[in-house]
Amino acid sequence: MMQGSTIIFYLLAAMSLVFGLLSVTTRQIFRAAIYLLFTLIGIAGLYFWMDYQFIAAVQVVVYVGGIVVLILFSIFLTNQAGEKLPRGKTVRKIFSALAVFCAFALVISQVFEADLTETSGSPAPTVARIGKKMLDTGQGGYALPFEVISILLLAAMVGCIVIALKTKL
Amino acid sequence: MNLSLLILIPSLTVLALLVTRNRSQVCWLSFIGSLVQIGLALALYFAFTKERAAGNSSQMLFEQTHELFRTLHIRLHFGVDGISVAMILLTSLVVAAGVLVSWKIEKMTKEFYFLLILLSLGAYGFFISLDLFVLFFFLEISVIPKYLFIGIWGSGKKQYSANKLALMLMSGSALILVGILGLYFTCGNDFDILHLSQATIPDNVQYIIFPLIFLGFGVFTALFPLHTWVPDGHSSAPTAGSMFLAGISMKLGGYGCLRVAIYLLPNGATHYATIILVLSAIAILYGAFVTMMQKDLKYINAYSSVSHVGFTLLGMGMLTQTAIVGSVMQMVSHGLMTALFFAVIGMIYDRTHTRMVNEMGGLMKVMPFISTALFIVGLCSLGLPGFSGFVAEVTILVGSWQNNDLFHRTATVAAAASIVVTAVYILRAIGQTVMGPIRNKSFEGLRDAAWNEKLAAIILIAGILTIGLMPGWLYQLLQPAAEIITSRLGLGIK
Amino acid sequence: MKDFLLLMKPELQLTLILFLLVFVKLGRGIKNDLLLQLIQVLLLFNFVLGFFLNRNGHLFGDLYQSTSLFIFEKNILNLSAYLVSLVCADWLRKSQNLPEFFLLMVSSMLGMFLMISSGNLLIFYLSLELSSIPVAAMVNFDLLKRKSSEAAMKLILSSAFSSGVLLFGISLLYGSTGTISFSEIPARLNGNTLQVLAFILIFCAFAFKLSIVPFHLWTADVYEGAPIAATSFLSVASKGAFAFVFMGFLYKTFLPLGDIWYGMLVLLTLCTLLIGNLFALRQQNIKRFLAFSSIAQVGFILLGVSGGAPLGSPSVVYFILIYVFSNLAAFGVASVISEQTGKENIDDYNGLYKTNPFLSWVLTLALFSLAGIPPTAGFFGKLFLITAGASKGNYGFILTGALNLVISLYYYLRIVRAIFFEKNDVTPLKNIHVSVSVRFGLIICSGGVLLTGLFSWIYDYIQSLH
Amino acid sequence: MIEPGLYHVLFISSALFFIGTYGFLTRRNLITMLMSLELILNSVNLNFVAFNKWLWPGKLDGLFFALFVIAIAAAEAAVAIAIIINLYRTHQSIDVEKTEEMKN
Amino acid sequence: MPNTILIALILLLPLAGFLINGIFGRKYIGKLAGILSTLLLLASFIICLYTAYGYFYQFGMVDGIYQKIVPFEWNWLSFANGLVLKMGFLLDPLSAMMLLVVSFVSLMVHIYSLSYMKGEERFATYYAFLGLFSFSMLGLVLSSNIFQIYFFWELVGVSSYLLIGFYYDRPSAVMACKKAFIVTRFADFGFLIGILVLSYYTGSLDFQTILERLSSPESSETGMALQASFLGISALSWGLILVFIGGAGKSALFPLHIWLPDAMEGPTPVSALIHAATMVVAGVFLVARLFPVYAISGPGVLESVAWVGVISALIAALIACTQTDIKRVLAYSTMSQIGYMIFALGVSGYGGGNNGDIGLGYTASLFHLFTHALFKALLFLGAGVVIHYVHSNEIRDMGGLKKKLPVTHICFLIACLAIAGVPPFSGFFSKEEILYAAWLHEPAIFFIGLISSGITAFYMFRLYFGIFHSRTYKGHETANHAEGGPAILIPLVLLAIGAATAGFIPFGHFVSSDGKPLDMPFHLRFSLAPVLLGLTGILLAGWLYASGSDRPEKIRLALGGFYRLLYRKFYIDEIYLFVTRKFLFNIIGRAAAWTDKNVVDGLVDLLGAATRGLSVLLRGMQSGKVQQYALYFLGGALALAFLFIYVWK
Repeated sequence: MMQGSTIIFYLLAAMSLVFGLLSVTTRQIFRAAIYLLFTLIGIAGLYFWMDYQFIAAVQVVVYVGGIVVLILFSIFLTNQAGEKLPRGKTVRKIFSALAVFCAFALVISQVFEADLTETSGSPAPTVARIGKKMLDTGQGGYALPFEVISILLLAAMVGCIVIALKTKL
Repeated sequence: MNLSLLILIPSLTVLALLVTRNRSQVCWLSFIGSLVQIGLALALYFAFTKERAAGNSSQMLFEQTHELFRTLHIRLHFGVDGISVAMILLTSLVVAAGVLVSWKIEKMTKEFYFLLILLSLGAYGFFISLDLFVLFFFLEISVIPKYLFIGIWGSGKKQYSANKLALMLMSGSALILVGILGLYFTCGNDFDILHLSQATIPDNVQYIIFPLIFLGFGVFTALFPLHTWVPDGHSSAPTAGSMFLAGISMKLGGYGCLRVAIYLLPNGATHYATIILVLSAIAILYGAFVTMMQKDLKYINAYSSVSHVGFTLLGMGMLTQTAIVGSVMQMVSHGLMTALFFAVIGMIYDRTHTRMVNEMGGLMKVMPFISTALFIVGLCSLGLPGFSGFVAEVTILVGSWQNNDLFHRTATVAAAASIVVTAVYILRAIGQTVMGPIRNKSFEGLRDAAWNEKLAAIILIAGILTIGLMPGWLYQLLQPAAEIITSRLGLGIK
Repeated sequence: MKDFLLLMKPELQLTLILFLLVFVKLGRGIKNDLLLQLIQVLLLFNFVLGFFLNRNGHLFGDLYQSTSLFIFEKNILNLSAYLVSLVCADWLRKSQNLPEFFLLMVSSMLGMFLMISSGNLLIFYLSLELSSIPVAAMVNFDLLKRKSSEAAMKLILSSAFSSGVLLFGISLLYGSTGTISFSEIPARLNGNTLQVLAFILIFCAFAFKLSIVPFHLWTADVYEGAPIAATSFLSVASKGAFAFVFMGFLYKTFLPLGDIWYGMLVLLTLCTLLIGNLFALRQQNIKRFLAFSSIAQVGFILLGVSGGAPLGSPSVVYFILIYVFSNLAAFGVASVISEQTGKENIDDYNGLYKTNPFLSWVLTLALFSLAGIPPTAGFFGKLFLITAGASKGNYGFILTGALNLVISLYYYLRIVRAIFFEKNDVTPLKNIHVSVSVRFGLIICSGGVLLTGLFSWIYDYIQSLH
Repeated sequence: MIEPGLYHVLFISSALFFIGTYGFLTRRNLITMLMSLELILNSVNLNFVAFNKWLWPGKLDGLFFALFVIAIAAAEAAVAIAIIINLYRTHQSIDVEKTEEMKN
Repeated sequence: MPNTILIALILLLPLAGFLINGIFGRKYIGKLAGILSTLLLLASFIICLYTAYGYFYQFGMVDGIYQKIVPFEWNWLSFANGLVLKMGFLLDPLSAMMLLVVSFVSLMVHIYSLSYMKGEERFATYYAFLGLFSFSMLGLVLSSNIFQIYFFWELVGVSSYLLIGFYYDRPSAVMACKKAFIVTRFADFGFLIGILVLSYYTGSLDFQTILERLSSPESSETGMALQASFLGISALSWGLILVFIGGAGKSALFPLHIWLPDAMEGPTPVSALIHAATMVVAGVFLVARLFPVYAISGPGVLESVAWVGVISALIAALIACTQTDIKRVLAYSTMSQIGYMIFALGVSGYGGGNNGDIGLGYTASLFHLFTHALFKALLFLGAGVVIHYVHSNEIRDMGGLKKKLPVTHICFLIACLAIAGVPPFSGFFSKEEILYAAWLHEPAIFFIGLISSGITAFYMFRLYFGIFHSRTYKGHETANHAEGGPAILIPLVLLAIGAATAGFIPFGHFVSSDGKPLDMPFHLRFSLAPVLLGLTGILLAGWLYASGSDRPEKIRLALGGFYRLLYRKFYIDEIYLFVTRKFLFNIIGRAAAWTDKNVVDGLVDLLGAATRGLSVLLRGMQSGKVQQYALYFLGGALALAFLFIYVWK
C-alpha cells in the first residue's frame, strides 16, 4: 500500500534528480539556472518531507532567494543569457561519465553494505532548540562556529568587493 | 688536545675571510690558517703518540661529547684513533698545498678560499666525528663546495662534470643515510659509533645495511663501477679543487667504508667481501687500462686514482689486519700523491695552456722543478720504493697474501699486475710531457715554478718521502686501530 | 573570562588586527608606505606576543583546544605572516588594496589557527573554509592580470570541489560513527569499509590542500598566476597549517586506521616526490618552479608524517619552521627581482652573482636549504623527516625517498648554476636596489636558514611540546 | 514500492553528488560549473540531514552541519562569482577551455 | 767485526753525492759536481776495499767457513703478522765480492765521465744519477732482507731509467728508457709475487731465515711449501720461478732481454757501469743469494734456469754477429755472458762434493761475473772513446783506428782476448770453469755453451777488426780528437790490467756456494776445445774483417733468410710490439676506455636522460584545464578508495 508521503517522496526525488541532470546537461545557460532552482526546491521539499522545516526554510531562503539570484545576475553580467553553451569535449565526457559512474557505484555499494541501523520515530528538532544550541557556549553548543562564520562572511565580502569592483586604473 | 680546535680554526678562518678586503689579504689569511691547521695536525699526532706511549690504550683518544639533538640522541662526539690522525695529517697537508697553488686565482678569490677552507672544515669534522649523524653532516658539507668549485672555477665541460659529481655523491649519501638510519633504529636509537659497536646487530640486518653503506661510501671513493664522476669531476675542477677532490674527498669515502661499514657491520663485511674484492680488482686493472688510453693529464691522474683507490678497497676487502693498515696507508699516500700530481698538472697547464700530453714535450728543459716534481709523483704512483705508494701497496699485498686460498690469491695477483700497467701509462705520460724535444716553440720562454708553487710541491713531497722512507711510524699509528676493526671480523686470520 | 582571553589569545590577537584593518580601511588618507610599516609592526607584535601568556586548555566544550604544540605552530604561522609582509614589501607597497590584502591574509590566518585548535569536524570545516576562501581572493589581487584571475578561478573552483568531497566524506563518517567530535571518533571507528571510504574522501581533501599528487594539479598554476605575496603566503602558511592539522588527524583522530593511512602515505609520498621532482626539472618560471619544488617538499613532509607520532610530529613541525625561512627567502628574492625588472624566468638569473651578490647568496642559501644541503637548516629538517619515516623500518621506501633528494638537488642546482656559472652578457640583470624591509626580511630568513639547524635545542623544544 | 527511508535519501544524495560532479567535470561555462558545485553541496546537506534524522537524532550535529554548509556555500558562491566576473573582465569570456594559459 | 758505520758510509757517500748534486748541482756546483762525486765514490771504494779485506782475511771465516754476518739491521716496517721488512747489511763472500766489483767499476766510470761528459749541460745531474745508481746498487748487494733487495732493485731500475733517458730530448732515448723500465717492471711483478709466496711460507723476509727454513728438506716450512701446489707445481717452485723471473728481467735473459740493446741509448759510461758490469748481473746475484734454496729444494727450477741461461747465451751470441752498432754488439755480448753465468748457476749443486765438483758452477758463475765486469766495462769504455772520436756508433764509420787511438786499441784488444777466452786473460779462467761445470752436469748445455763461446770470439774480433783495422780511417781529423786526457786513460788502463790478470785470483777460495773454500782445479785437456774454438773464431773474424774485403757481404747473401732472422733479432721485438700494441693497447685498453665512456658513463647519462624524458612525457598531466585537474582528483580518490577497500586489506 502506497502512502501519500511515499508518493510525495518519490515525486520530490524524481524532481531533484531529473532537474539536476537537466541542469548539468542543457546547453541553454538560463535554463540550467532554472533547472537548478527546481532541484534546490525539490531538495527543500525533501527536508520538509523529513520534518526538518527549519533547514528547509533556510534552504529556500538562502539558495532560492540568494544564490540562484546571484547566479542569474552573474549570467546577465557576463552577457550570456541567450547564447547556447559550447559543447563539451567528448573524450572528457566519456572519461568523466566513467569515473563518476564508478565512484557512484563504489559509494552506493559501500553505503548499502554498511549496516546502518535506523532509529525511527524521534521528533523533529524545534526551532527553539536549534536557536538555543546555536548560541550555547558549552559542551555541544555552536557559538564558536557561529562566530567563525561571521568572520568568514566578512572576509568573503571584503574579497568580493575588492575583486568585483571596477578598479581605477 | 682539544679536538674541536680542528673545527674551530677553519671556522674562524672562514669567518675572518668574510671581512678581508683584497686578494693578498685573502691569500695570506688562508695560508696562515692552513699553516695553523698543519700545526694542529702535527700537535695532534704528537699528543696522540704520547698518550699511546703513556699506555692509554682506549680505542679513541681525546674524546669529547656535547649534546646536540638530545631527544634524537645525536651528540657531537669527537674522538680520534690512529686512522683519523693519519687522515687529519693528510688533510692539513693537502689543504696547505691547495691554498698555495691557488695563489694566483683572479676570479672571486675570496669565495674560492672560503670554499676551500670550508671543505677542509668538513673533512676534519668527518674524520673526528664518532656520531654517525654528525659524520654524515660533515660528509655532506663537502659536496656542494666541490660543485661550486668545478662550476665556477673549472674548465672544460664543467657544468656537466659538476652536476654529475654532485648528483652521484648525493646518491651515495642517500644510500649512506638509509644505512645509518637502519643502524639507528636497529640498535635502539643511537648514532654513536662506539655504542653501535657494542650492540649486536642481527646478521640479516647487516646483510641489508652493509651494502647500502658500503656502496654509498663507495661512490665517494670511486668504487667501480660508481667511479664515473671521478674522471670528469677531476678534470674539470680547478687545481686546488682537483687536489682536494682526489686527495681528500675520495678518502672520506674510504674512511667511511672502513669506519662505518666494515667496523660496525663485520658480518656484513665478511659476507660481501668477495664482491668487494672482485670489484676492486676490476677497478685496479680496468682503471689502469683506461688510463693507458688517456691523453689528457688530468684524465690520466683521474683514472689512475680509480686504479689506486681500488687498492684501498682491495685491502679492506681482504679483511686482514695488515691489509687494512695497508689500505689506510694507501689512502694517505694516494692523497698526497694525487694532490701533488694535480698541483703539478695545474702548474703545467697555467703555463702551457694545454693538458694534452701529445701537445707538450721537453718541459724538463724549461721547467726543471715542475718536471722533477712530475717525475717524483710518477714514480710514487708506480710504486717505487722510497715513496709512499710502495709502502702502501706492499703492505696491502703482504696483508692480502695472508688469505690462503685461490680466490684471494688470484685477486691479489691481478691487483699486483697493475704495477706493470701503471708503469706503462706513467712513463708514457712523463715521456711525452717532460722528455723528448720541445714540440711547441712557444714553450721555450716559460718560467719554472714560483715560490708558492714550489712550497706547495715541497710540502707534499715531504709527506710522500716521510712515509716512503720511514713508514714505521705510520704503521704503528694505524695498526692498533686496524686491530680493533679486524678483531671483530672473527675470521681467525690476523 | 581571563581564561577565555588567554586561551584564545592567538585568535583574539588576529581578530584585533582584523578590526584595526577594517578601521584603517574606513578612515582614509594613509599612504601605503606608512600603512605597510604599521602592519609590519603589528604583525611583529603579534608574533612576539605569541610567546607570552599562553595557556593550555579547551573552550566551548571541546570545540576549541589549545596546547603548547598548537601555540608553537601558531607562532610559526605568525612568523611566516610577518616575514611575508617584509619580503614581499615591494609588491605590497604598490598594491592598491593593501589593507584588504592584509585583512584577507589575517582572516585566513585566523581560519588556520582555528583549524589547528579545532575540536570537531564542523569547526574544522568552517575554519578550513575561512582559511581558503580569502586566499582565493588574495590570488586574484593582480586584478588586471589574466594569469591572476585564471589562477583565482582555478583555486576557488577546485577548492570548492575538494570541499564537496571533504563534506561528503565527513557526512559518511558522521553517518557511520554518529559523532563529529574528534575526541569521540577514534573509539567509534570499527574499520568497516564505509568508514574507510569516508576517511579516504577526507584524506583526499587534505591531499588537495597539501598538494599531494595526484591532487596537486592546481598548485603550479595558482602559484604562477598569483601575486607573489599571495603565493608566498599560500606556499608557507597554508601548507604549514594543513600539515599540522593533517598530523593531528592521522595521529589522533584516525589512529585506528593507522595501517590504511600508512599504506596510503607510502604510495602517495612516492608519487608526490617523483612527480614534484620530475615537473620541477623542466620549469622555466621561477614561481612555477618553486611550486613544484614545494610539491616535492610536501613529499618529504609526508615521508616524515608516515613515521608516526613520536618522531613524525616534531620533525614535521621543525621542518615547517625551516621551510618557512627557506621558502620565503627564495620567494623574497624572486619577488624583488620580478617586481623591479619584471623577469621571472630562471634564464634571466644568469650571471646574477655579478650584479647582485646579496640576492644571489640569499637565494643560494635558500635553495641549499630546500635541497637539504648542510650546514643549512634544511639538511636537518629533511634528515629528521627521513629519520622519522625510517622508524617504521620500511627501508625500500625510505631509500626511494632519499634518492629523490638527488633529483631535487639537480634542479635546485640549476638555479645555482644560473646564478654563478652562466654568463649573461646580452641582458644582464641590473643592480637591484633592495629596500630596507626586504633586506631585513631576507636577512632574517637567511639567519633562520643558517641557525635553526645549528641551534639544536629548537628541535628538542619542539619534541618536548605536546 | 517500499517505504522510503534512509537508504532512499542516501541514494538520491549520492546520485546528486555525482550528477554535480559530472557537471563540474564537463561543463565548459564557469557559471554552470558553479551550479554543479551547488548541487554537490546540496547533496551533502541532504546526507547530513538524513543521517541526523534516521541514525543520530539525539544531537543536532547533522542539522547544524547542513546549516553552516549552506552559509559557506553562499559565501563561496559569492567569492567565486566575483572571481568569475573579474575573469570575464580580463578574458572577455568565461569559457573554462579558454583559461589555460598556465600549463605544463 | 765489521764497522757498521763504515758499511753505512759505503752507501751514504754516493747517496750524499746524489742529494747534493741533485738539489744544488745545477745552480751552485756546476763543473765541480764531477770531482765531488768522484771523491765521494773514491772514499766509498776505499771503504769497500777495507771491508772486503776485513771480511775475507780477518773476521769473515769461522771454522773454515765464511759466515754470513749481519752487522746491522733496522726494522723498517714490521707487519702485524710477524713479517718484518728490514733494512740491514748482510756480509758474506758474495756481497763482499759484489761490493768490490760495483764500487770499483763505478769509480772507474766516475773518473772516466769527468772527461767524457765534460761540457754536458746536465753534468751535475748526470753525476747525481750516477750517485743514486751506486747507492742503490751497493744497497742491493748488501741487502739482508729479500724485500730490501726488492727495494733497491727498483731503485736501481729507476736510476737505470734516468740514465738511459739522460739525453731526454732524443725520442729514441725516451723510448728506450721507457722500454727498459717497463720490461724489467714486468719481471719485477713476478719477483714481487715470488717474494710474497716465499715470505708466506717462511714467515720471514730475512735471507738468513728464508735460507734456513727452505733449504733443508726436513723443515716444516719447506714441507708445507712443497705440499701446496698450483697448476701441478709446488708453491715453493712457483716462488722460486717467480723470483727468477724478476732476476731474468733485470739480467736481460731470454725472453726478457729486449730492453738491453735499446738501453744503449744512454751515455756510454753508463752502459759500461749499469748495462754491462753491475745492474744486469743482479739477476745472477739474486739467484746466487737464494742458491741453497734453488739447489736443495728446487732442483727442477734450477734446471730450467740453466736452460734459460744457455739459450740466452746462444741467441745473444748469434745476434751479436750481425749487429753493426758497436754498443749493440756489446750489449748482446753482455746478454750472452750473463747467460753463461746463469747456466753456470743452473748446473751447479750445493756444497763442495768430491773435488769440489758439485758447487763448481756456483763459483764459476760468480767468477765470470767478476771478470766479466772488468773486461766488459773496459770494452764499453773503449767503445766510448771510439764513439767520441768518430761521432758514430756504426762499425762502417770506423776502421783503421789503431794508430789514432793506440792506448784504447791495446786495452780493447786485451778485453777482446779476455772475453774470447784466450789464456791467460781473465775470461779464459772463468769461462773454462763454467764449461767444465756444465760438462759435469749436462753435456747438452756444455755443447751449446761451447758453440756460443766460439761465436763470442768471432763477433768480438769482428768488432775489434772492424774498429781498429780493415780500412783506414777516413773521417776528418782535428786536434781535440785525441784519445782524451788522463781521466779517460786511467780507467782504461786500470781495467785492462784487471781484465788481463784477474784470472789468477784463486776465486774459489773466497766465494763458494756453502762458504767453504773451494779448490778449482785446472783441467788442461778439457780447456783445449774451448780455446781452440775461440782461436778459430778469432781467425775467422780476422779473415773476414781484418782487411775490409767483400767476403762478409758474400756470406751475408749466402745465409739469406737466416741472416735476416739474426739481424732482426729473431723478430722478438716485433712479437713484443705486436702483443703490447695490438693486444694490450688496442684490444684491452681501447675496450676498457670504450666501456668506460659508453657503458659505465653511458648508464649514468642514460639515467639522467631517462629522468628528463619521463618529465617531458608526463607534461600532459599538467594541462592547465581545471576540469581535468578535478578529473585527476576524482580518479585519484577513486583509485585510493578502490585500492584500500578492495585490494589492500
